[in-house]
Amino acid sequence: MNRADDTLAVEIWKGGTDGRLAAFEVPLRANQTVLDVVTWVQRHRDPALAYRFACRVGMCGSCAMTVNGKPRWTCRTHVAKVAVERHLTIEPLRNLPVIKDLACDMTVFFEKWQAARGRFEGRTTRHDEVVQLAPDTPARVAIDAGIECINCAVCYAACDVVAWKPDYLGPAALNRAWTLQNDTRDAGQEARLAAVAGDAGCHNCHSLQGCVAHCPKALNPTAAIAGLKRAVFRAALSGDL
Amino acid sequence: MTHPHRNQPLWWAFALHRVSGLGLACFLPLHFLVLGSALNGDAALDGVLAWTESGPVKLAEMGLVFLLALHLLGGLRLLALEFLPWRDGQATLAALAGSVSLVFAFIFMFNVI
Amino acid sequence: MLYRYDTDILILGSGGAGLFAALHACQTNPDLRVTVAVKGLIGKSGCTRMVQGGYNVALLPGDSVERHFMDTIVGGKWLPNQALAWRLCTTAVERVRELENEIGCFFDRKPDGTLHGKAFAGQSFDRTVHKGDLTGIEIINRLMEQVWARPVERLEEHRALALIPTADGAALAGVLLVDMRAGAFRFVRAKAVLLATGGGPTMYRYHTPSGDKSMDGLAMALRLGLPLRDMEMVQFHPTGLLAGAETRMTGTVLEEGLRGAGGYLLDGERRRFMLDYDPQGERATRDVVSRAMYAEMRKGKTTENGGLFIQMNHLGPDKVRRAFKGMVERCADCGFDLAGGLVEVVPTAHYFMGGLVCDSDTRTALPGLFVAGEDAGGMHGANRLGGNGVANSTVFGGIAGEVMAEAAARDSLRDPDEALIEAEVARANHPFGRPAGDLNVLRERLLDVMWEDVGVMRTAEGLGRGIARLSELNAELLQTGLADQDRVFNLTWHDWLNLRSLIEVGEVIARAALARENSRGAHFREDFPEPGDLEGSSFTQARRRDGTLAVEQMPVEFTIVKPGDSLIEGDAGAPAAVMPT
Amino acid sequence: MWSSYLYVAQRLTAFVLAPLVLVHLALIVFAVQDGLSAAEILGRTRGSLGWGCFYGIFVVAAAIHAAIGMRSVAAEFLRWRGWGLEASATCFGLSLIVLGARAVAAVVL
Ligand SMILES: Cc1cc2nc3c(=O)[nH]c(=O)nc-3n(C[C@H](O)[C@H](O)[C@H](O)COP(=O)(O)OP(=O)(O)OC[C@H]3O[C@@H](n4cnc5c(N)ncnc54)[C@H](O)[C@@H]3O)c2cc1C
Ligand code: HEM
Ligand code: SF4
Ligand code: F3S
Ligand code: FES
Repeated sequence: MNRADDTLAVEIWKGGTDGRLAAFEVPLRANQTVLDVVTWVQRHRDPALAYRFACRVGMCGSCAMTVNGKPRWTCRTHVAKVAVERHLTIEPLRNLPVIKDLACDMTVFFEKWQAARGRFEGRTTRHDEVVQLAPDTPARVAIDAGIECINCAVCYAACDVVAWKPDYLGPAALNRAWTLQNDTRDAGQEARLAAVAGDAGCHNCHSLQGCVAHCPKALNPTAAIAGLKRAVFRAALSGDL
Repeated sequence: MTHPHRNQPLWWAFALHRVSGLGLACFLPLHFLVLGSALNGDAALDGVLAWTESGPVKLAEMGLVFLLALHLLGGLRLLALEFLPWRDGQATLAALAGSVSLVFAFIFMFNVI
Repeated sequence: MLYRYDTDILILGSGGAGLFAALHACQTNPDLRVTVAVKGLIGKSGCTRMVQGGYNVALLPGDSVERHFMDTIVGGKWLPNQALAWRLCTTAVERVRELENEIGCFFDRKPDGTLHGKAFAGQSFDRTVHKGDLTGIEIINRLMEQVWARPVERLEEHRALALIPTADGAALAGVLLVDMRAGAFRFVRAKAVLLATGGGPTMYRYHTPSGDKSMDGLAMALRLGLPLRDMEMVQFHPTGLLAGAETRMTGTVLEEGLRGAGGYLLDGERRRFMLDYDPQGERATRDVVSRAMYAEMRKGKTTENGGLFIQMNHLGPDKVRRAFKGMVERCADCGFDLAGGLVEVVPTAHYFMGGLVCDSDTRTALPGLFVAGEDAGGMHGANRLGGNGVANSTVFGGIAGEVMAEAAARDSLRDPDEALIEAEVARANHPFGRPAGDLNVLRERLLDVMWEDVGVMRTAEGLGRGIARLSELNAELLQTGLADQDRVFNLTWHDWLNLRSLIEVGEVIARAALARENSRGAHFREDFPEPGDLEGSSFTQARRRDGTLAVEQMPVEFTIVKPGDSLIEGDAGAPAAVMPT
Repeated sequence: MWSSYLYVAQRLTAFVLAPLVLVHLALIVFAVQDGLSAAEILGRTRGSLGWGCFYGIFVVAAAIHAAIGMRSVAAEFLRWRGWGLEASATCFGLSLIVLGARAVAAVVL
């Protein structure tokens, strides 16, 4: 260990699913995010290193990676917060196919979003007035609690049920479904309930709460999924499923 | 491979719930067999019960009581989580379930010794 | 290897413009094949997602389309194309209703359940509808869901390289792309193509847009010889975060509301300076504040990193923490204490008003090519009102979808100019096989040239110097190769291509800025500080023909309202002093 | 959909089991002060309709509950899917019922 004091030892995943870690030494900076570390390696050491980012401020959810074993958004993770003895291991997100290095294929994540019928189905059109909606009803409060998801798939990577049961819809898609079930403007609730009651649906969740622990937006998919479970439970008992 | 993302209290709560459920499910058939042996008369049952007087078996029984209590309380936490409005502090509740179960197990231990 | 692929409608980009176009094209004619090709992931790339403030719409009681229109024209210093601005303001009403009723966006409500409109700088009415301060996420997520739900073909991480016309140049035949994941070229023929790559002035030292935007769309249009207008008009946002070199956080925007709420800007010696420049102090409009900051910085009164400070703590750290939760958290994640301490800021390039010339149906001069969003020019003139950016991309994206669906049903596929495809493939392959050089140095130099010579304040001398430095840079870039020959997801190759687009469009910005010898809105000439005669207003139009770039002055046609007149009784529109709270 | 019904059944049986297990635990911990004997157990249960019902319900609920539980564990940890999984879980549940019924019969009748 004769590493200079002002450097960071970084191991970065290289290759596809069957890749391996490669070691780099990266200069330490006062203001430096994990994304900056990856960028520095691409710019100065390994020009063909693949990774993904867009907004760089925590809005687009493209930059999530596994950092020292935990899924995180990297553009808003300061190195000082996560480095252990000036060491970082950076890998692609779990539970998604790796395209190359740190970039995953997010297709199934969005397919599941659709499979959970995570999309609005309106009752009115662009020719009607905007609906008057009180901002403080319990349903609206439940919507507000879950709506700011940036679909970064951090929760999806943190959920072991997804790893064990690869067809499980996962926390983000179900969280979205729950906000829609609370949306009084939405006309697709019956079909959505059936979708989340399917074999890949909400009842697969064992409340591990890895999703809650890791969501960078501090959302609570567990609570949303519990809401769906209740709705499915009620529908099953009343024969409406 | 290590899994740092699992290092959070509620993951351990899940693991314990699962282990206790598995443990109980494996023990249940044995338990039924033992009780069923009463069909062959009190003596048969007493024979088995006598066997349970030995030290290691006692300890295992204590474990079982612990598991049952843990699974019960952990299960109640999950039912509350799923069927009642959301409340924060799930980790605290899980820790509570664990400690109460331990207390149960110790009471059991002292009672039978 | 060149893969070929046919579709009816090809959309480049998946911001507000691209996604709305895809949706409306599907709705107008469900039998058409609609393809979205995007440099990043669908809906996750681009700036629409990053919209914080909100969406301007004349939908609230007491407001009117006429008022919104007047604010847009006055704010744009009489340079906007009035037909485009009118279409923007009228259709925004329908678009916001569509976003709420059909697409499922939730805009914030007042306690009585009606839409809440917030105040935004430079507008005479509080008309900006929003979802907290994360409006863009709400709009794009909801749109993305709708597009994913439809049979739209997705070419993700496909970068458009060139627009390819027919051999006679009469119409567009298709687009040459590179599949970034495979490193393979792909030619897509389409009956109608939408350019919606979102501009993005990321050639400035400090800039806010997302990293995938590099002016590719305008560079491609320029190469085809299409006219670009208002290219000197780059909007700077006064408060970009300055976090030092080598961090992507630098340049990202700290919200406007900080100044509106009473935040102070301080120089390196912690002295408040804005009142030296404008009686409204920090609450003056973006261009005024940006220029004042730039002037201070040029005097050397800077912080260690070469910026200035924003101070909020005199308003009470707890209050600041409550009112600007998102901003405070974002700063804290990066190690800055916005509520209690000082945070270094700089003006930062934010939005590009210039773009491809089009009509109010999004048609360009080339049949088969349509344009919408930040790539299109003329809606905003010399300045874009906060809240008119996302209105612009969603309004015209939707229109483009409808118009293209009609065109695609009528037209047939055209055969491309094969020689041009070959030339463009070679152009993209240019850096391979050349001796590897240091792209980082070139990038840093580009950022400096644009910032110093073509930036917030301009002079003929600086612009001339800038143009010369840009052409040197271009020559050097063409000599610079890549170290890694692997084409699969090779980001450094794409950095190279980004630089090429940025340098090319940077030169157009500089030349247009040189041509405008007055100061309007975002464009400020120190050697010509006056706005000039409003009635005689002209806009710049740049196009490249036979290798040379020509900038013309085109008279503004006041088709709806003339300078001095107004559509709203007893009011000129846009008093320009309201700040968001 | 099938697994949703299993979920519902497992939660319903958990609701049923909760009080039963509580009583059972109390019994084990507090009632059995000085060691178990067959006479003591059987003295309480023999011929008692109440205890018969108590343990009868206990057995049925626990069998359903545990079988469904084991099914998810097997699906997740052994990656087991399809009819084999369903059949095994059903067999497990049925054998629990049979063994349990025999046990109840033994202590009650
Ligand atoms: C931080 C920030 C805050 C803002 N806040 C506001 C606000 O409050 N209100 C407001 O009205 N406006 C705001 N704006 C402006 C607004 O975001 C934009 O005007 C508008 O969203 C642009 O939409 P667009 O669809 O044209 O482009 P974008 O949303 O930027 O999308 C461009 C798309 O094109 C893709 N692309 C780029 N190059 C290529 C290529 N070569 N090939 C294929 N695809 C390509 C990109 O990946 C992306 O998908 C803000 C902008 C920023 C940066
Ligand atoms: C004889 C008694 C019992 C046995 C043999 C048993 C067995 C099991 C088994 C094997 C599981 C599956 C474990 C898993 O999915 O992780 C399970 C799950 C569960 N048990 Fe029990 N259990 C018993 C009693 C109870 C009681 C009394 C309760 C409630 C208060 C309960 C509540 C639950 C719940 C809620 C689950 C679901 C966990 C999940 O899906 O995440 N169980 N049980
Ligand atoms: S719920 Fe949180 S972690 Fe999951 S995708 Fe949304 S923002 Fe990311
Ligand atoms: S981590 Fe997974 S198991 Fe449920 S609580 Fe979250 S979805
Ligand atoms: S780059 Fe957009 S969230 Fe990190």
